[in-house]
Amino acid sequence: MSRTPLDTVEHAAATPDVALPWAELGLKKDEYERIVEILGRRPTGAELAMYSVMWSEHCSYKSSKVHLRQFGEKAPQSDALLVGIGENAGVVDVGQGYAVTFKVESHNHPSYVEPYQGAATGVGGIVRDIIAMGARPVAVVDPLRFGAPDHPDTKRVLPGVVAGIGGYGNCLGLPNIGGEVVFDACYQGNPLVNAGCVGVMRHEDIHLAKASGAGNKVILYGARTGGDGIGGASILASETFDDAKPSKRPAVQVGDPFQEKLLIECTLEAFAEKLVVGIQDLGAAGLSCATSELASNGSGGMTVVLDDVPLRDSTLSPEEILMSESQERMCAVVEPGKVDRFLQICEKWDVIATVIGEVTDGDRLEIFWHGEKIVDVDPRTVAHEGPTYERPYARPSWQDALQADDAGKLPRPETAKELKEQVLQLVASPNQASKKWITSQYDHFVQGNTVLAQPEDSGMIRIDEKTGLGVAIATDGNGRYAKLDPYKGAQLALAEAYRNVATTGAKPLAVSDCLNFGSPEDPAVMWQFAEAVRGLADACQQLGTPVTGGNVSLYNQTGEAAIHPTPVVAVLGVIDDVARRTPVGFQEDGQLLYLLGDTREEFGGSAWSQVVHDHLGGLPPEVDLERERLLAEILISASRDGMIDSAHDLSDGGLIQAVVESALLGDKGARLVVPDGLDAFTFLFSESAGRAIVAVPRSEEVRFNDMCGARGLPATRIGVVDGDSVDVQGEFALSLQELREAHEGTIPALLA
Amino acid sequence: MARVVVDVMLKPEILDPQGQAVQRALPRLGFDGISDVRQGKRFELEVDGPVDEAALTRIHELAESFLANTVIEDFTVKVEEVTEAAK
Amino acid sequence: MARVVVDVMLKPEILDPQGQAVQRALPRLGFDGISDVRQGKRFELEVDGPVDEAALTRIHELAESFLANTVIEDFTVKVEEVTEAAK
Amino acid sequence: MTARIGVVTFPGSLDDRDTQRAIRIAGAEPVALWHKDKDLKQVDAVVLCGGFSYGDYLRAGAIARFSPVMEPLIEQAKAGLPVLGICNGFQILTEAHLLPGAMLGNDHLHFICRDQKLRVESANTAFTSDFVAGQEIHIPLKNMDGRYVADARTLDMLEAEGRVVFRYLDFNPNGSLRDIAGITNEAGNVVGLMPHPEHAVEPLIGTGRTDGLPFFTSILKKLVNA
Ligand SMILES: Nc1ncnc2c1ncn2[C@@H]1O[C@H](COP(=O)(O)OP(=O)(O)O)[C@@H](O)[C@H]1O
Ligand SMILES: [Mg+2]
Repeated sequence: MSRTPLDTVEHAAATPDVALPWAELGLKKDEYERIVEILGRRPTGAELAMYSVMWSEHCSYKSSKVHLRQFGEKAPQSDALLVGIGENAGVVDVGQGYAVTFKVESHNHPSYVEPYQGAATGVGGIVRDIIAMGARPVAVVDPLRFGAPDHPDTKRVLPGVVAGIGGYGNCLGLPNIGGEVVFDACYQGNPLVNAGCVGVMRHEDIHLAKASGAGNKVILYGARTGGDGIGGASILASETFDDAKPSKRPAVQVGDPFQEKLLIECTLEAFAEKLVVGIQDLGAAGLSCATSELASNGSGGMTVVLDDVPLRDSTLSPEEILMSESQERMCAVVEPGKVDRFLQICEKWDVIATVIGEVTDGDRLEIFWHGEKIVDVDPRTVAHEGPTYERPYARPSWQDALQADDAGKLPRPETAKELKEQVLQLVASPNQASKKWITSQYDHFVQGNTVLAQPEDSGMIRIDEKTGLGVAIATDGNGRYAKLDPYKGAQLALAEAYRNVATTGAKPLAVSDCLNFGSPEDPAVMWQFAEAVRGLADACQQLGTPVTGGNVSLYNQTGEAAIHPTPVVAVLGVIDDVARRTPVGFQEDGQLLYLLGDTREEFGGSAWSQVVHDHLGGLPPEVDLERERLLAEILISASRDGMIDSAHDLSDGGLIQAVVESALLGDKGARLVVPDGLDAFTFLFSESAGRAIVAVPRSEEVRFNDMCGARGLPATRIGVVDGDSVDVQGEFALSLQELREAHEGTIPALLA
Repeated sequence: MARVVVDVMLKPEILDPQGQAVQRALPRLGFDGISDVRQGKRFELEVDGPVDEAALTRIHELAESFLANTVIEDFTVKVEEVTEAAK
Repeated sequence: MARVVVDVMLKPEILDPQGQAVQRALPRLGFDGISDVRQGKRFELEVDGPVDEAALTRIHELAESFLANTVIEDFTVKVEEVTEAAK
Repeated sequence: MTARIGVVTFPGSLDDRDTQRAIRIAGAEPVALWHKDKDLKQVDAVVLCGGFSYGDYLRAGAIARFSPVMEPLIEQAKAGLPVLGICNGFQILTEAHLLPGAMLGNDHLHFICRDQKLRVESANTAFTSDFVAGQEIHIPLKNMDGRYVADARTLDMLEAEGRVVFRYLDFNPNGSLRDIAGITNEAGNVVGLMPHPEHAVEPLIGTGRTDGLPFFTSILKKLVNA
């Protein structure tokens, strides 16, 4: 069903006046003119298809690029960084010859339209990024945001998203070891489905997305190409460009985790035999992206014969094939002598593999269809030289009033009874409640290397059976804090993830992020974005943890209403021996509870202000990164030297939330004493950053105190692990059973 | 009482991994001559009262809003004969 | 080419939680008058060549040995009319 | 001399490497078997491990059951070869009719992953002799299709013949009839269960318990002493 005549390069050159549907494909007039200028003629339909997807916000980062540069410019010197920003995912040296790659990505909008498949294919996409680096994926995490917990649409979206993440990840055999679930009405029409993956390889196995070596073959393998996610491209496929018939091409992609599992195994087998020169996954923008990126990162050019692409739907036009976002596909560059072996491995795994092109010694990407050239471009102009916008940004007019609305002025509990009621209310609130109903739908055990999984502070995976070397990962992001102050909010997200990793005994090494914001065309949103990036880059510099990669998701808004600015930060850490990890749950009666760090009256954006007063205002907690670093060092040393048996970081919900979680997890109660100089309310509910609680065996108390004293970290003894209730002396006691019912009952009641 | 059957199938342009898995297994089972397999869902609804135009309209609505996700699935609604079709 | 449909349903004595979940959701969606819901699978097989007695016998075997697990499921095999049933 | 225990990898198998590790930790020699293999490489026993063979797209285990490797396996299992089916492996064994009954989707319709308490009902099988009957153990459970069903007559027969090997305690995670978590064939050489003993063999990993180890030491002793 090809158009007559085929829009070849030659035809395009001869027919400069043909009007192309660039606007329908999302390009701006000046962007289209730029393409014409680059090519020195009008683009062919196929070229236009490629430029339009690759220059989209999603692929080109055109609104965010000018800000994201700071992650590179301010990147701290780090010996651990083996591959930095710009590749499919960053790679970090974790010692003993191992390297770890990790990244977080969003699949927000598709998950709203079709929760199960949207979330499932989100996992599929991030996992392919990790395989493309040469690594075996070893774990996934899933930071999630949903609308109001009692909104009917949340009942549609949440169970579908969770089933989709589980359905895909479980089937791939990847343990899910962490994530977040946050409810807020601001995410009502815009749930956030972020997914992260961690992969492990030996240093020498790192692979990059580039096509070098003239004569090398380009092999497309995995699923057949169908008409998935090519809404726009079908305009190009219509008989004439002006006759834009509505198309039946699906906007939603269906995932096939079984196919992806085969893709993982056959890719790793090909890596092990050193058959692969360069590799790229096919994600957004499909073949347009894979071919232009492979070619532009390599030293030569590339030719591709599009007729050779195996199709699921034989009616696809070349434009559609180039834009298709069919899942579970990869592209490898292989030396001619190794092609046969590569194809054999694919056959062993029942994976369809086809040579579709070749690396050339030129510098053009040329694509052919029915023997005619339909694309002839400099691949760099497609992949890397997209437009860049300096979008205007301005601090919103309402920011001052929001910050002035101090949460410290909210009425506080006046009696012990009220205090107790508010504690119960807090631990039962949807955001603070146990997420077991969700996380028990994820496999935590598969691969047999899971040391810690949710609800621990960070997930931890053993990567070497003999030495016990392990990696930890935590993700955090607090949209409420970021709404009050995006600069600090982003820093607090980093600080919390960093702290979570250190709490388990691992040393934080590097950062990935997923920046979820509203429309960049709104100067207020753009300001939030700019501030968050600046904050995160500054904080990464100070903490010495470089950003290795990440993802930006914009336009998360309904009408005028944007979501809270939601920078989600993932921190990866390393632990020399997982036997030294520190769990959250209390281990033994009689151990002493210490509060590390300073507690101030900080309630802006707090869980307490939300749960008890449905309030958002004031300033988020102060950020003191030097303190975070010191706290982390102490937690790591204490874990390595066996001075603490459990530890939990303090974040949303404050101290009482942390104590209740540790108590329920260890099934052991605690007696707490309000320290001098603090009132019970502040002690229990403040969300001051840079804090953790630890349980110290009595035999270690002196040594532990000496260490904190010598290094200047405030350590206050606040009680003891004991009994079967949480007892705040002089105030109230709550039995573990009552706490468990409150904490674990909420989510099932909302969703089951 | 009558039975109404709602069949829900993935739209033809949507990937059907389940159907494909079945199809790929057929040669191994010694089966050929089947060029495509699609797998979908079948809902059998036992309806109290008469299955009139109004009831069918409501079931159609139910299928559209709940039993199928019309972003990726098509459905059909049929009134089933009382006698089962031949095995 | 012709289409043969194999419908696979859980045997009546076997608990069908999917069907029940649908049924339980109906009142919430403002639906009543449906006394039972069962959910099963529908396979659409595109058969090359004529669907004669021999072909149907083979498909029956296929259903019995593969598409259904007769320990828990019943199945029916039908040749589909070319025109789709009314929506 | 030690025992050689085969672990079959189907496309979509997930726990093959873990199972091999568990066999190694128990002191036996794991032997990788491939679903296209036409013989069993003279192993002394076979484990069909967990995962989603062929995506479990038709029914759990239904497609794997027709893999080439299953031909010799079915034949030799009937002749007494010890075979342990874990999770997907259990599903494959029922689909292959080496074990009676069938596995259906969990009654709550969700995947479930938890540390599951079990009672060992029978220590008279090839894979449970290192337990004592009545022993209570914790083994990780993770599945989508873990609901064991069979008709009443079959269930009564299993009970009467002492062929219910494991039962869920405290909580039935999937709606299995009579809380059945695992069963054996008449001869006691073929055992299937839903929970994952291979994920409970090291103190630091997973739930931190090692209640799964006796599965592998049982078979090792049986084979070595044979
Ligand atoms: N969607 C999810 N997927 C996996 N794990 C989750 C998810 N949501 C929450 N968790 C886990 O539950 C635990 C508690 O979550 P949260 O309160 O957000 O942790 P923290 O406050 O320590 O960052 C953590 O271990 C977290 O990884
Ligand atoms: Mg934490």
